[in-house]
Amino acid sequence: MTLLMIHSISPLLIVAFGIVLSLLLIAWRRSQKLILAFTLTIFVCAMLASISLMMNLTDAMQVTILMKVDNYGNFAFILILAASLAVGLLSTAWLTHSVEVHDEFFILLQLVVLGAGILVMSDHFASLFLGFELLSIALVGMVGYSRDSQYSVESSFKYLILSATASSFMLLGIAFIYSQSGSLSFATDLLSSNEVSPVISLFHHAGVLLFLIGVAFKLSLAPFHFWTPDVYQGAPTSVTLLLATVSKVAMFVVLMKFWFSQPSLFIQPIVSNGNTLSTFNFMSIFAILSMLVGNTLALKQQNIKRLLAYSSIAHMGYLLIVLMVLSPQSVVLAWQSALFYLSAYVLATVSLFMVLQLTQNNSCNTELNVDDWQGLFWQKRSLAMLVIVAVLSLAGIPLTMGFIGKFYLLNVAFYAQQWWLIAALIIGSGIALVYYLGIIFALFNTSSIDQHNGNYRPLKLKPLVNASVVTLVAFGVALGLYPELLSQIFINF
Amino acid sequence: MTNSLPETVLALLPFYPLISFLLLIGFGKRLSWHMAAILSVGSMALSAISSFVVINQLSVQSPILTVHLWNWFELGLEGSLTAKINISFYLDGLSAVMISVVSGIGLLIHIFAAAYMKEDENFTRFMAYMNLFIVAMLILVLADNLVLLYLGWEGVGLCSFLLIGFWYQEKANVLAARKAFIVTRVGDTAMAIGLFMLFKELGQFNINALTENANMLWTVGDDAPYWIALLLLGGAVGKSAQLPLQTWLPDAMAGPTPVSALIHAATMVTAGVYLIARMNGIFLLAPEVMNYVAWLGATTLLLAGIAALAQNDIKRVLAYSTMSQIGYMMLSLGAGAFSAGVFHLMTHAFFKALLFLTAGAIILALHHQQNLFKMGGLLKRLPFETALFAIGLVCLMALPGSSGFFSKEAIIAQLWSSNTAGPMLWYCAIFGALLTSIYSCRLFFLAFMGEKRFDHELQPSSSKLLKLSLIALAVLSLIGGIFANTIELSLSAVFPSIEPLNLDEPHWLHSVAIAAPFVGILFSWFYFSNYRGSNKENYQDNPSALVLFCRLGLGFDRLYDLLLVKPYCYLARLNKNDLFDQLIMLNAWYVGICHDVLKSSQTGKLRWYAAAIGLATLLLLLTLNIESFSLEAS
Amino acid sequence: MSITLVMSSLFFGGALAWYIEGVKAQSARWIALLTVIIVGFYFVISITTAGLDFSSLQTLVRLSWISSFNIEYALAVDYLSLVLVLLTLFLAVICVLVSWQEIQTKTGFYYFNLLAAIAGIIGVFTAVDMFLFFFFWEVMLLPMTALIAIWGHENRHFAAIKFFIFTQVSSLLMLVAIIAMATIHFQQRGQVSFFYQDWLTLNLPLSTSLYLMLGFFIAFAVKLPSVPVHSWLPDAHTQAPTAGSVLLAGVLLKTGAYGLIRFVLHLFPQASMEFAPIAATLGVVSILYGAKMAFAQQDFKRLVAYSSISHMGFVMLALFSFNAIAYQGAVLTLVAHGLSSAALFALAGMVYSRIHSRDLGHMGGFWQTAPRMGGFALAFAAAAFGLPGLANFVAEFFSLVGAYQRFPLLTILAAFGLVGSAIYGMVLFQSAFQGKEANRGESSKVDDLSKRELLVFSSLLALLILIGFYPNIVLMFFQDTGQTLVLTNTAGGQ
Amino acid sequence: MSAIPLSHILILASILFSIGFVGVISRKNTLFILMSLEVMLNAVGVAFIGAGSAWHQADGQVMFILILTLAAAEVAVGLALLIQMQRRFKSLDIDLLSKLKG
Repeated sequence: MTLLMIHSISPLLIVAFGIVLSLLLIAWRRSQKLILAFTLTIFVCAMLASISLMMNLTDAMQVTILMKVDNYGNFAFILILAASLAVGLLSTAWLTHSVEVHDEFFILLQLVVLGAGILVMSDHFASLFLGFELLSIALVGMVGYSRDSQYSVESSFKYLILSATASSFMLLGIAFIYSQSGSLSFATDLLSSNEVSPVISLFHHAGVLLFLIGVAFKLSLAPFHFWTPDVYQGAPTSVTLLLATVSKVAMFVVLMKFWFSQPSLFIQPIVSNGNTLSTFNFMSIFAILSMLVGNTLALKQQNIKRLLAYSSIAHMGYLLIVLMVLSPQSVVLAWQSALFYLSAYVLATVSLFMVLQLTQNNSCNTELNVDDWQGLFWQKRSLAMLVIVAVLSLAGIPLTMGFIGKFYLLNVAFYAQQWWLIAALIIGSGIALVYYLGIIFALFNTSSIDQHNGNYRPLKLKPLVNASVVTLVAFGVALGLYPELLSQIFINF
Repeated sequence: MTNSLPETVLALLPFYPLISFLLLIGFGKRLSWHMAAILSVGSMALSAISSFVVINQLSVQSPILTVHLWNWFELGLEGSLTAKINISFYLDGLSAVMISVVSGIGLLIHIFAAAYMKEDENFTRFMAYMNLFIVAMLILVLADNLVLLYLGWEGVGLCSFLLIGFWYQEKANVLAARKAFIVTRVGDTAMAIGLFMLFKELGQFNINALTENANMLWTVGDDAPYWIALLLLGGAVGKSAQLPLQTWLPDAMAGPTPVSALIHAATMVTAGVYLIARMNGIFLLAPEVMNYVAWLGATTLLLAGIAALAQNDIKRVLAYSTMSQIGYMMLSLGAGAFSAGVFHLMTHAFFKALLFLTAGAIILALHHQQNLFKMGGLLKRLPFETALFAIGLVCLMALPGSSGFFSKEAIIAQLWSSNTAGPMLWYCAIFGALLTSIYSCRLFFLAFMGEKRFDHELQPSSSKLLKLSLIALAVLSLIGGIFANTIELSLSAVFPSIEPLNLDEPHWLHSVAIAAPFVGILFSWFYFSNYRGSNKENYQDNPSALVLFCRLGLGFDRLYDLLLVKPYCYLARLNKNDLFDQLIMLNAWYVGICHDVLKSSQTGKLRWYAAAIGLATLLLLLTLNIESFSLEAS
Repeated sequence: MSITLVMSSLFFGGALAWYIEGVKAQSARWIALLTVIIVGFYFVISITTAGLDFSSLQTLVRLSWISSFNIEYALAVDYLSLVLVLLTLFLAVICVLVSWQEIQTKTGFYYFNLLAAIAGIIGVFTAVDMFLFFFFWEVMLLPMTALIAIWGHENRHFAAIKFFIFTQVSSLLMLVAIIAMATIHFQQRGQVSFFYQDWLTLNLPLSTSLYLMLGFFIAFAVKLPSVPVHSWLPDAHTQAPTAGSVLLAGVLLKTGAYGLIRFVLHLFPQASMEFAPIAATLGVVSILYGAKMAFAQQDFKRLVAYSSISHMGFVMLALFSFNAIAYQGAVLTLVAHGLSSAALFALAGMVYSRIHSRDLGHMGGFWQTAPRMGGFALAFAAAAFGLPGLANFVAEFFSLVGAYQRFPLLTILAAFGLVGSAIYGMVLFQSAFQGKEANRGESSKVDDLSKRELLVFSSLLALLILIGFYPNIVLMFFQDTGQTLVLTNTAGGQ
Repeated sequence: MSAIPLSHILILASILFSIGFVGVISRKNTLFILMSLEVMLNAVGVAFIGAGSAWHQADGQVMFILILTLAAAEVAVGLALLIQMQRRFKSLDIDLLSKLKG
């Protein structure tokens, strides 16, 4: 363990120490403001550390066999931290509603971030497992955090049991892989020189498959998506945001790391090699199913959280396209695409949940439907603009980041000649427009403003909130118009 | 531009009515009757005077006068010269005849119309349309290329549409106007296709150049001229209300009577005749088509004559008679007797305009009663009109001495030994003449003889203008024959002379031809004797099925309705919601169904979710097995 | 000259209108009108003084935009784009004028959307970087959709979504084709490029180029629109506010034709040659089917919408006939149809503002009280069915004469569209303006045109007649382009 | 002592795992579901230890210890939720938790 290594995992260490310090802080003084400020400080510090690391790091850095720090992971961690900052900020608004002091919430938040951080840095099944479980179990706590809510038990139970099932699938897969390869590192493969019996190689394949199923569950890829809407809906809004962003980003990045470190990926072209062929095929199936099923399910959905849950299924399906690379040269493009798309996705999701949280506070209604946003454009323009930019970004319409993200994805798909995926992407986008435009049209709908006026308190935003809304809009549009701001960063990785 | 005086006159000739049209439309009802009448009639008079001036400039030495106004557009294909389509006027013997008819008769009818329509609240609009019609018609006959001709062609169609539907509040008029426009449009489309074909073959639209090129490139009986001539014939048939596109003309009588006189008797309907005469160079290269023209003309003249026998509306009798007379012209063209056809066109314009206008005067006096069975006894009550109408009918029947006699005899005389006609058609023509005199007599007896059968008091118009124009037309109809030589002379430069076949013409040909109308008169004198009597019982209009069939245009309307209109409407109604749209929306529906199905899979039951995960895993493992084992096997 | 300035001033003019409305009500429309007029004048003056030869593409600006993909901000114009931009700006004025009284709610935001859509359309006509082109292609949709969805009629959301999905799905295909082209450029030249003129020099194998051409073709065919992907148009037109319909019919459809000319024909000459019979058949089917469907409609705007489909069929047929005459005909059709359909939709809007119905069954006998309107309606209906003397005739004539050189049989079929157009033109005109005055209850009297409406109509009609009798004012720009197009194609075909 | 073939251990683990999984989807009582989860996790443990011993590595056992920790943590959270559930629904029937759907 050299100093350099310690430097390179400093962001993780900062968060980890932050957790310990927070515990001490709680022991010292229970104050929500304090713990919030502390948590945010930790995140900002970790972020700064990551940024400085990103600027100094020129090449991937192996930290023990467990972790491999590279700039892709770093960037993903920055994304995670940014999303977590948003979660922290949003949750205060919600937590202040109750009398209790909710220090634990922030500890759990930090734990989630730590788990996510370990995931994005991991290069080994053990670290993956650790990060995964840290993330999951902390999240279970957060999903069920608001005990008074009618759905808390249900959604957290669903999340707990299904997630545990999925992780045992994954673990079994890891065990199978390990049994055949003798190593828990991502980069090891079946010893291709040895003669392998069919049964043995079958275990290896099954292992990979089971592992992928575990990941697919977390990414809520179809057909493992069932939990998503229920948990999204039942969880507190800020936790849903966490589920939608942090856990997705972390899992996806680790999936990419695993995927691209598979030596067999490029050894032989996709023809004839059983392993590559089938995993490729499985991933394509997951991707196509997710795009179609996610978008179809979202079609007539009225509950905004459920709608976003379904749409996130589709988005993860789109993202899977980046895994379909045929040559090592395209891996760079794949990483860039994935990170750009994830950034766009995180930005849009954060924006939407922010508006969701703000309007929720306003209408004292935790079950927001699309209709509840009717006429928002004429009431609170900045919020509505934020929704519009975010939704357009999700829909992949130019002027927004989402379009550039989709452009990246199509590029990758074209290089990989994945026509079926392209077709599914186009069809999925077409279906998605129905509900995305439905949201936007609702914002402009004037017909029911008068009826709703009774329920709505006039929206008054604090200047700070207003400023952040405007900043988010500006970010979304600026990065959509001039993606170089972001993509230039990737170039140097 | 350094145009000589006649050229300038020619260039301006069609535009006086245009100016009048613009002023009338622009000021609308703010113009008094006097102003409007002076404007429209005055502009017509200017055109008419200009026509006579320029026609007088034509001589044997310079039989052609052209004036180039501006370049309309150019059609350029690579590898060949660009064809310039100009707005240019071309005056030769044929167009001279036509402009004199159009502007001369047009002037008289305008005068009549100014008096006739005086009481109408939309008088200015009416006169404006009439003026616009004259503009389009003059452009049609003066055009030096087929595209400009087509402009006039469509223009007159539009004006005809507007004027038929002038009293637009009546549903029937509106429908008649629509029918007229659409039916002629079918012909126009054929003509347009003919134009495309012409251009592809010859790269030209200029009429003279076309004729020249055609004679250079093709020989008689080639395919190209056959198709082109056939398609042009389609246009002519539509405009001139010949079979099979004749159905619109009787309905077009819904328009005010001056319109019927001007457009649907004297000028527009003869545009088809003009077109064929104008394109004689092409038609002569396609003798089969000439033959078709002749047969079409013959068939139309017979069928229209038969239909005319059964009508009860005075204007519809005249309409069918017009069809029949144009049939003669077509027959004549088809037989290669171009001059005779054009001459008949002119005389027909005189007497048919006279007939229509007189009928109009009568109808006005009878409070818009057009039913022949509700007339009768007008001989005593309206002697002036009766006399004029009789003059018109005499010409129509082609009794010796009248203008119709000269022109019709000229046609009939050339049929027997024509290349493209023959004795059969001669017999048709003779039988047609017989029919003509029979229905003319029937009309005359019903309207003018016998007892009065109308209720209202007569209200004969006392307008001097009205009478003036009628008398002028009557004089023209009577003495029209004297133009025969002039026209023959001026047209001889336009049409090639065709050597007739050396058939033995029986010596009785001419006498039979002259006798035919008299036979018809005799026959009707006895056959329709009850129409002359005073017994009102005889005038009951209870037609037999056969008569009714004839009255309704020999079933053509019914046939087209059944064959074309109904299926089109049915198809339209059937597919009102757009089949393609429904196919596409089917996808949307399908996605909706998928949504419902998938949504029902989100049961909320945790155990089902877990089972689903297991199920999916199992499936995937199974496929994996199959795949890896099959790989092993291979 | 600066197209960027034109676009940005339109955009900011719109934004100003939006802002101003909050300060002083009813002033937004004046701002919009002034903006459009000033921009129009600026554009005319700057092209006349530019001193460039626009018979070939003149690149006006070329800046690096997204360097990781070598994407540029590149604008270029030639006569084709110039004519279409001029048409757009002219119709922009018309649009503002027809919205004058119609739009009473949220006027500021309305004019913002209107001007933004126009700016986007101008971008489409001038972009030569394909990514930029696609960008504008999509961006113009957003304000257009907003116009339909916010100020449209009863079924506006459905129509707007349908409109958006059709275009979006088809344009994603185009995006794939664009990416493919850029990649091919990378394979052949070692560098990714989205620059149009770079692509012209690529050497594509026929099989590949057929697929790529289809990617572009479908997107443009949807926009044109051509049967069988036309069905967004009737809904969008019917539901859009008047200015929306005017803009849709007047220029938005032209972007499809523009794309066909600039990209499909020029980038894939050989593939287009191969594909020509199918495309021409689609064109003919559109002509006939559109005319037939127009006849079946009871809704004034729907009828006109289907007639647009029919007219755009002529464009398709003409473009894929590959000769100079047909090409000129196609361009002229774009202009002529832009004017005439805009006029008809404006008419529909005026009728709607008087009787609050678009149902032909509720109309009839307007001539009695509104003779001027009737006269103009007749003229525009006549333009729609191609009466000689109006611009559409020359356009159709050129198209058909040209098309006949290559597809005689198809052209003959297409010519029957003339009958079909006469039928629906008559139905449209007669059922609205002739016949008895329909019993419409409280407001049976239809007022004649106001001065503003008169201005709109007379300017449109004057242009139609001018082009009808002197089409050279448009055609003189396209004498050479037509030739070169044909030459490249024959060269490519050999 | 002849070593048990690795594949046998793996098959055993698979069977155990399947039994546990069937327990998860067939039991209505939430407590039993949690216990079935334990069975699944332990099946994985068996597989890891078997594999570790086959490779003569400690990795497998390390993983098993980690899994044990996970199981403990999971059960802790699970039981906490169980108490909540009992308090609110007076029942441990997992099928009661199906308010969120559609």
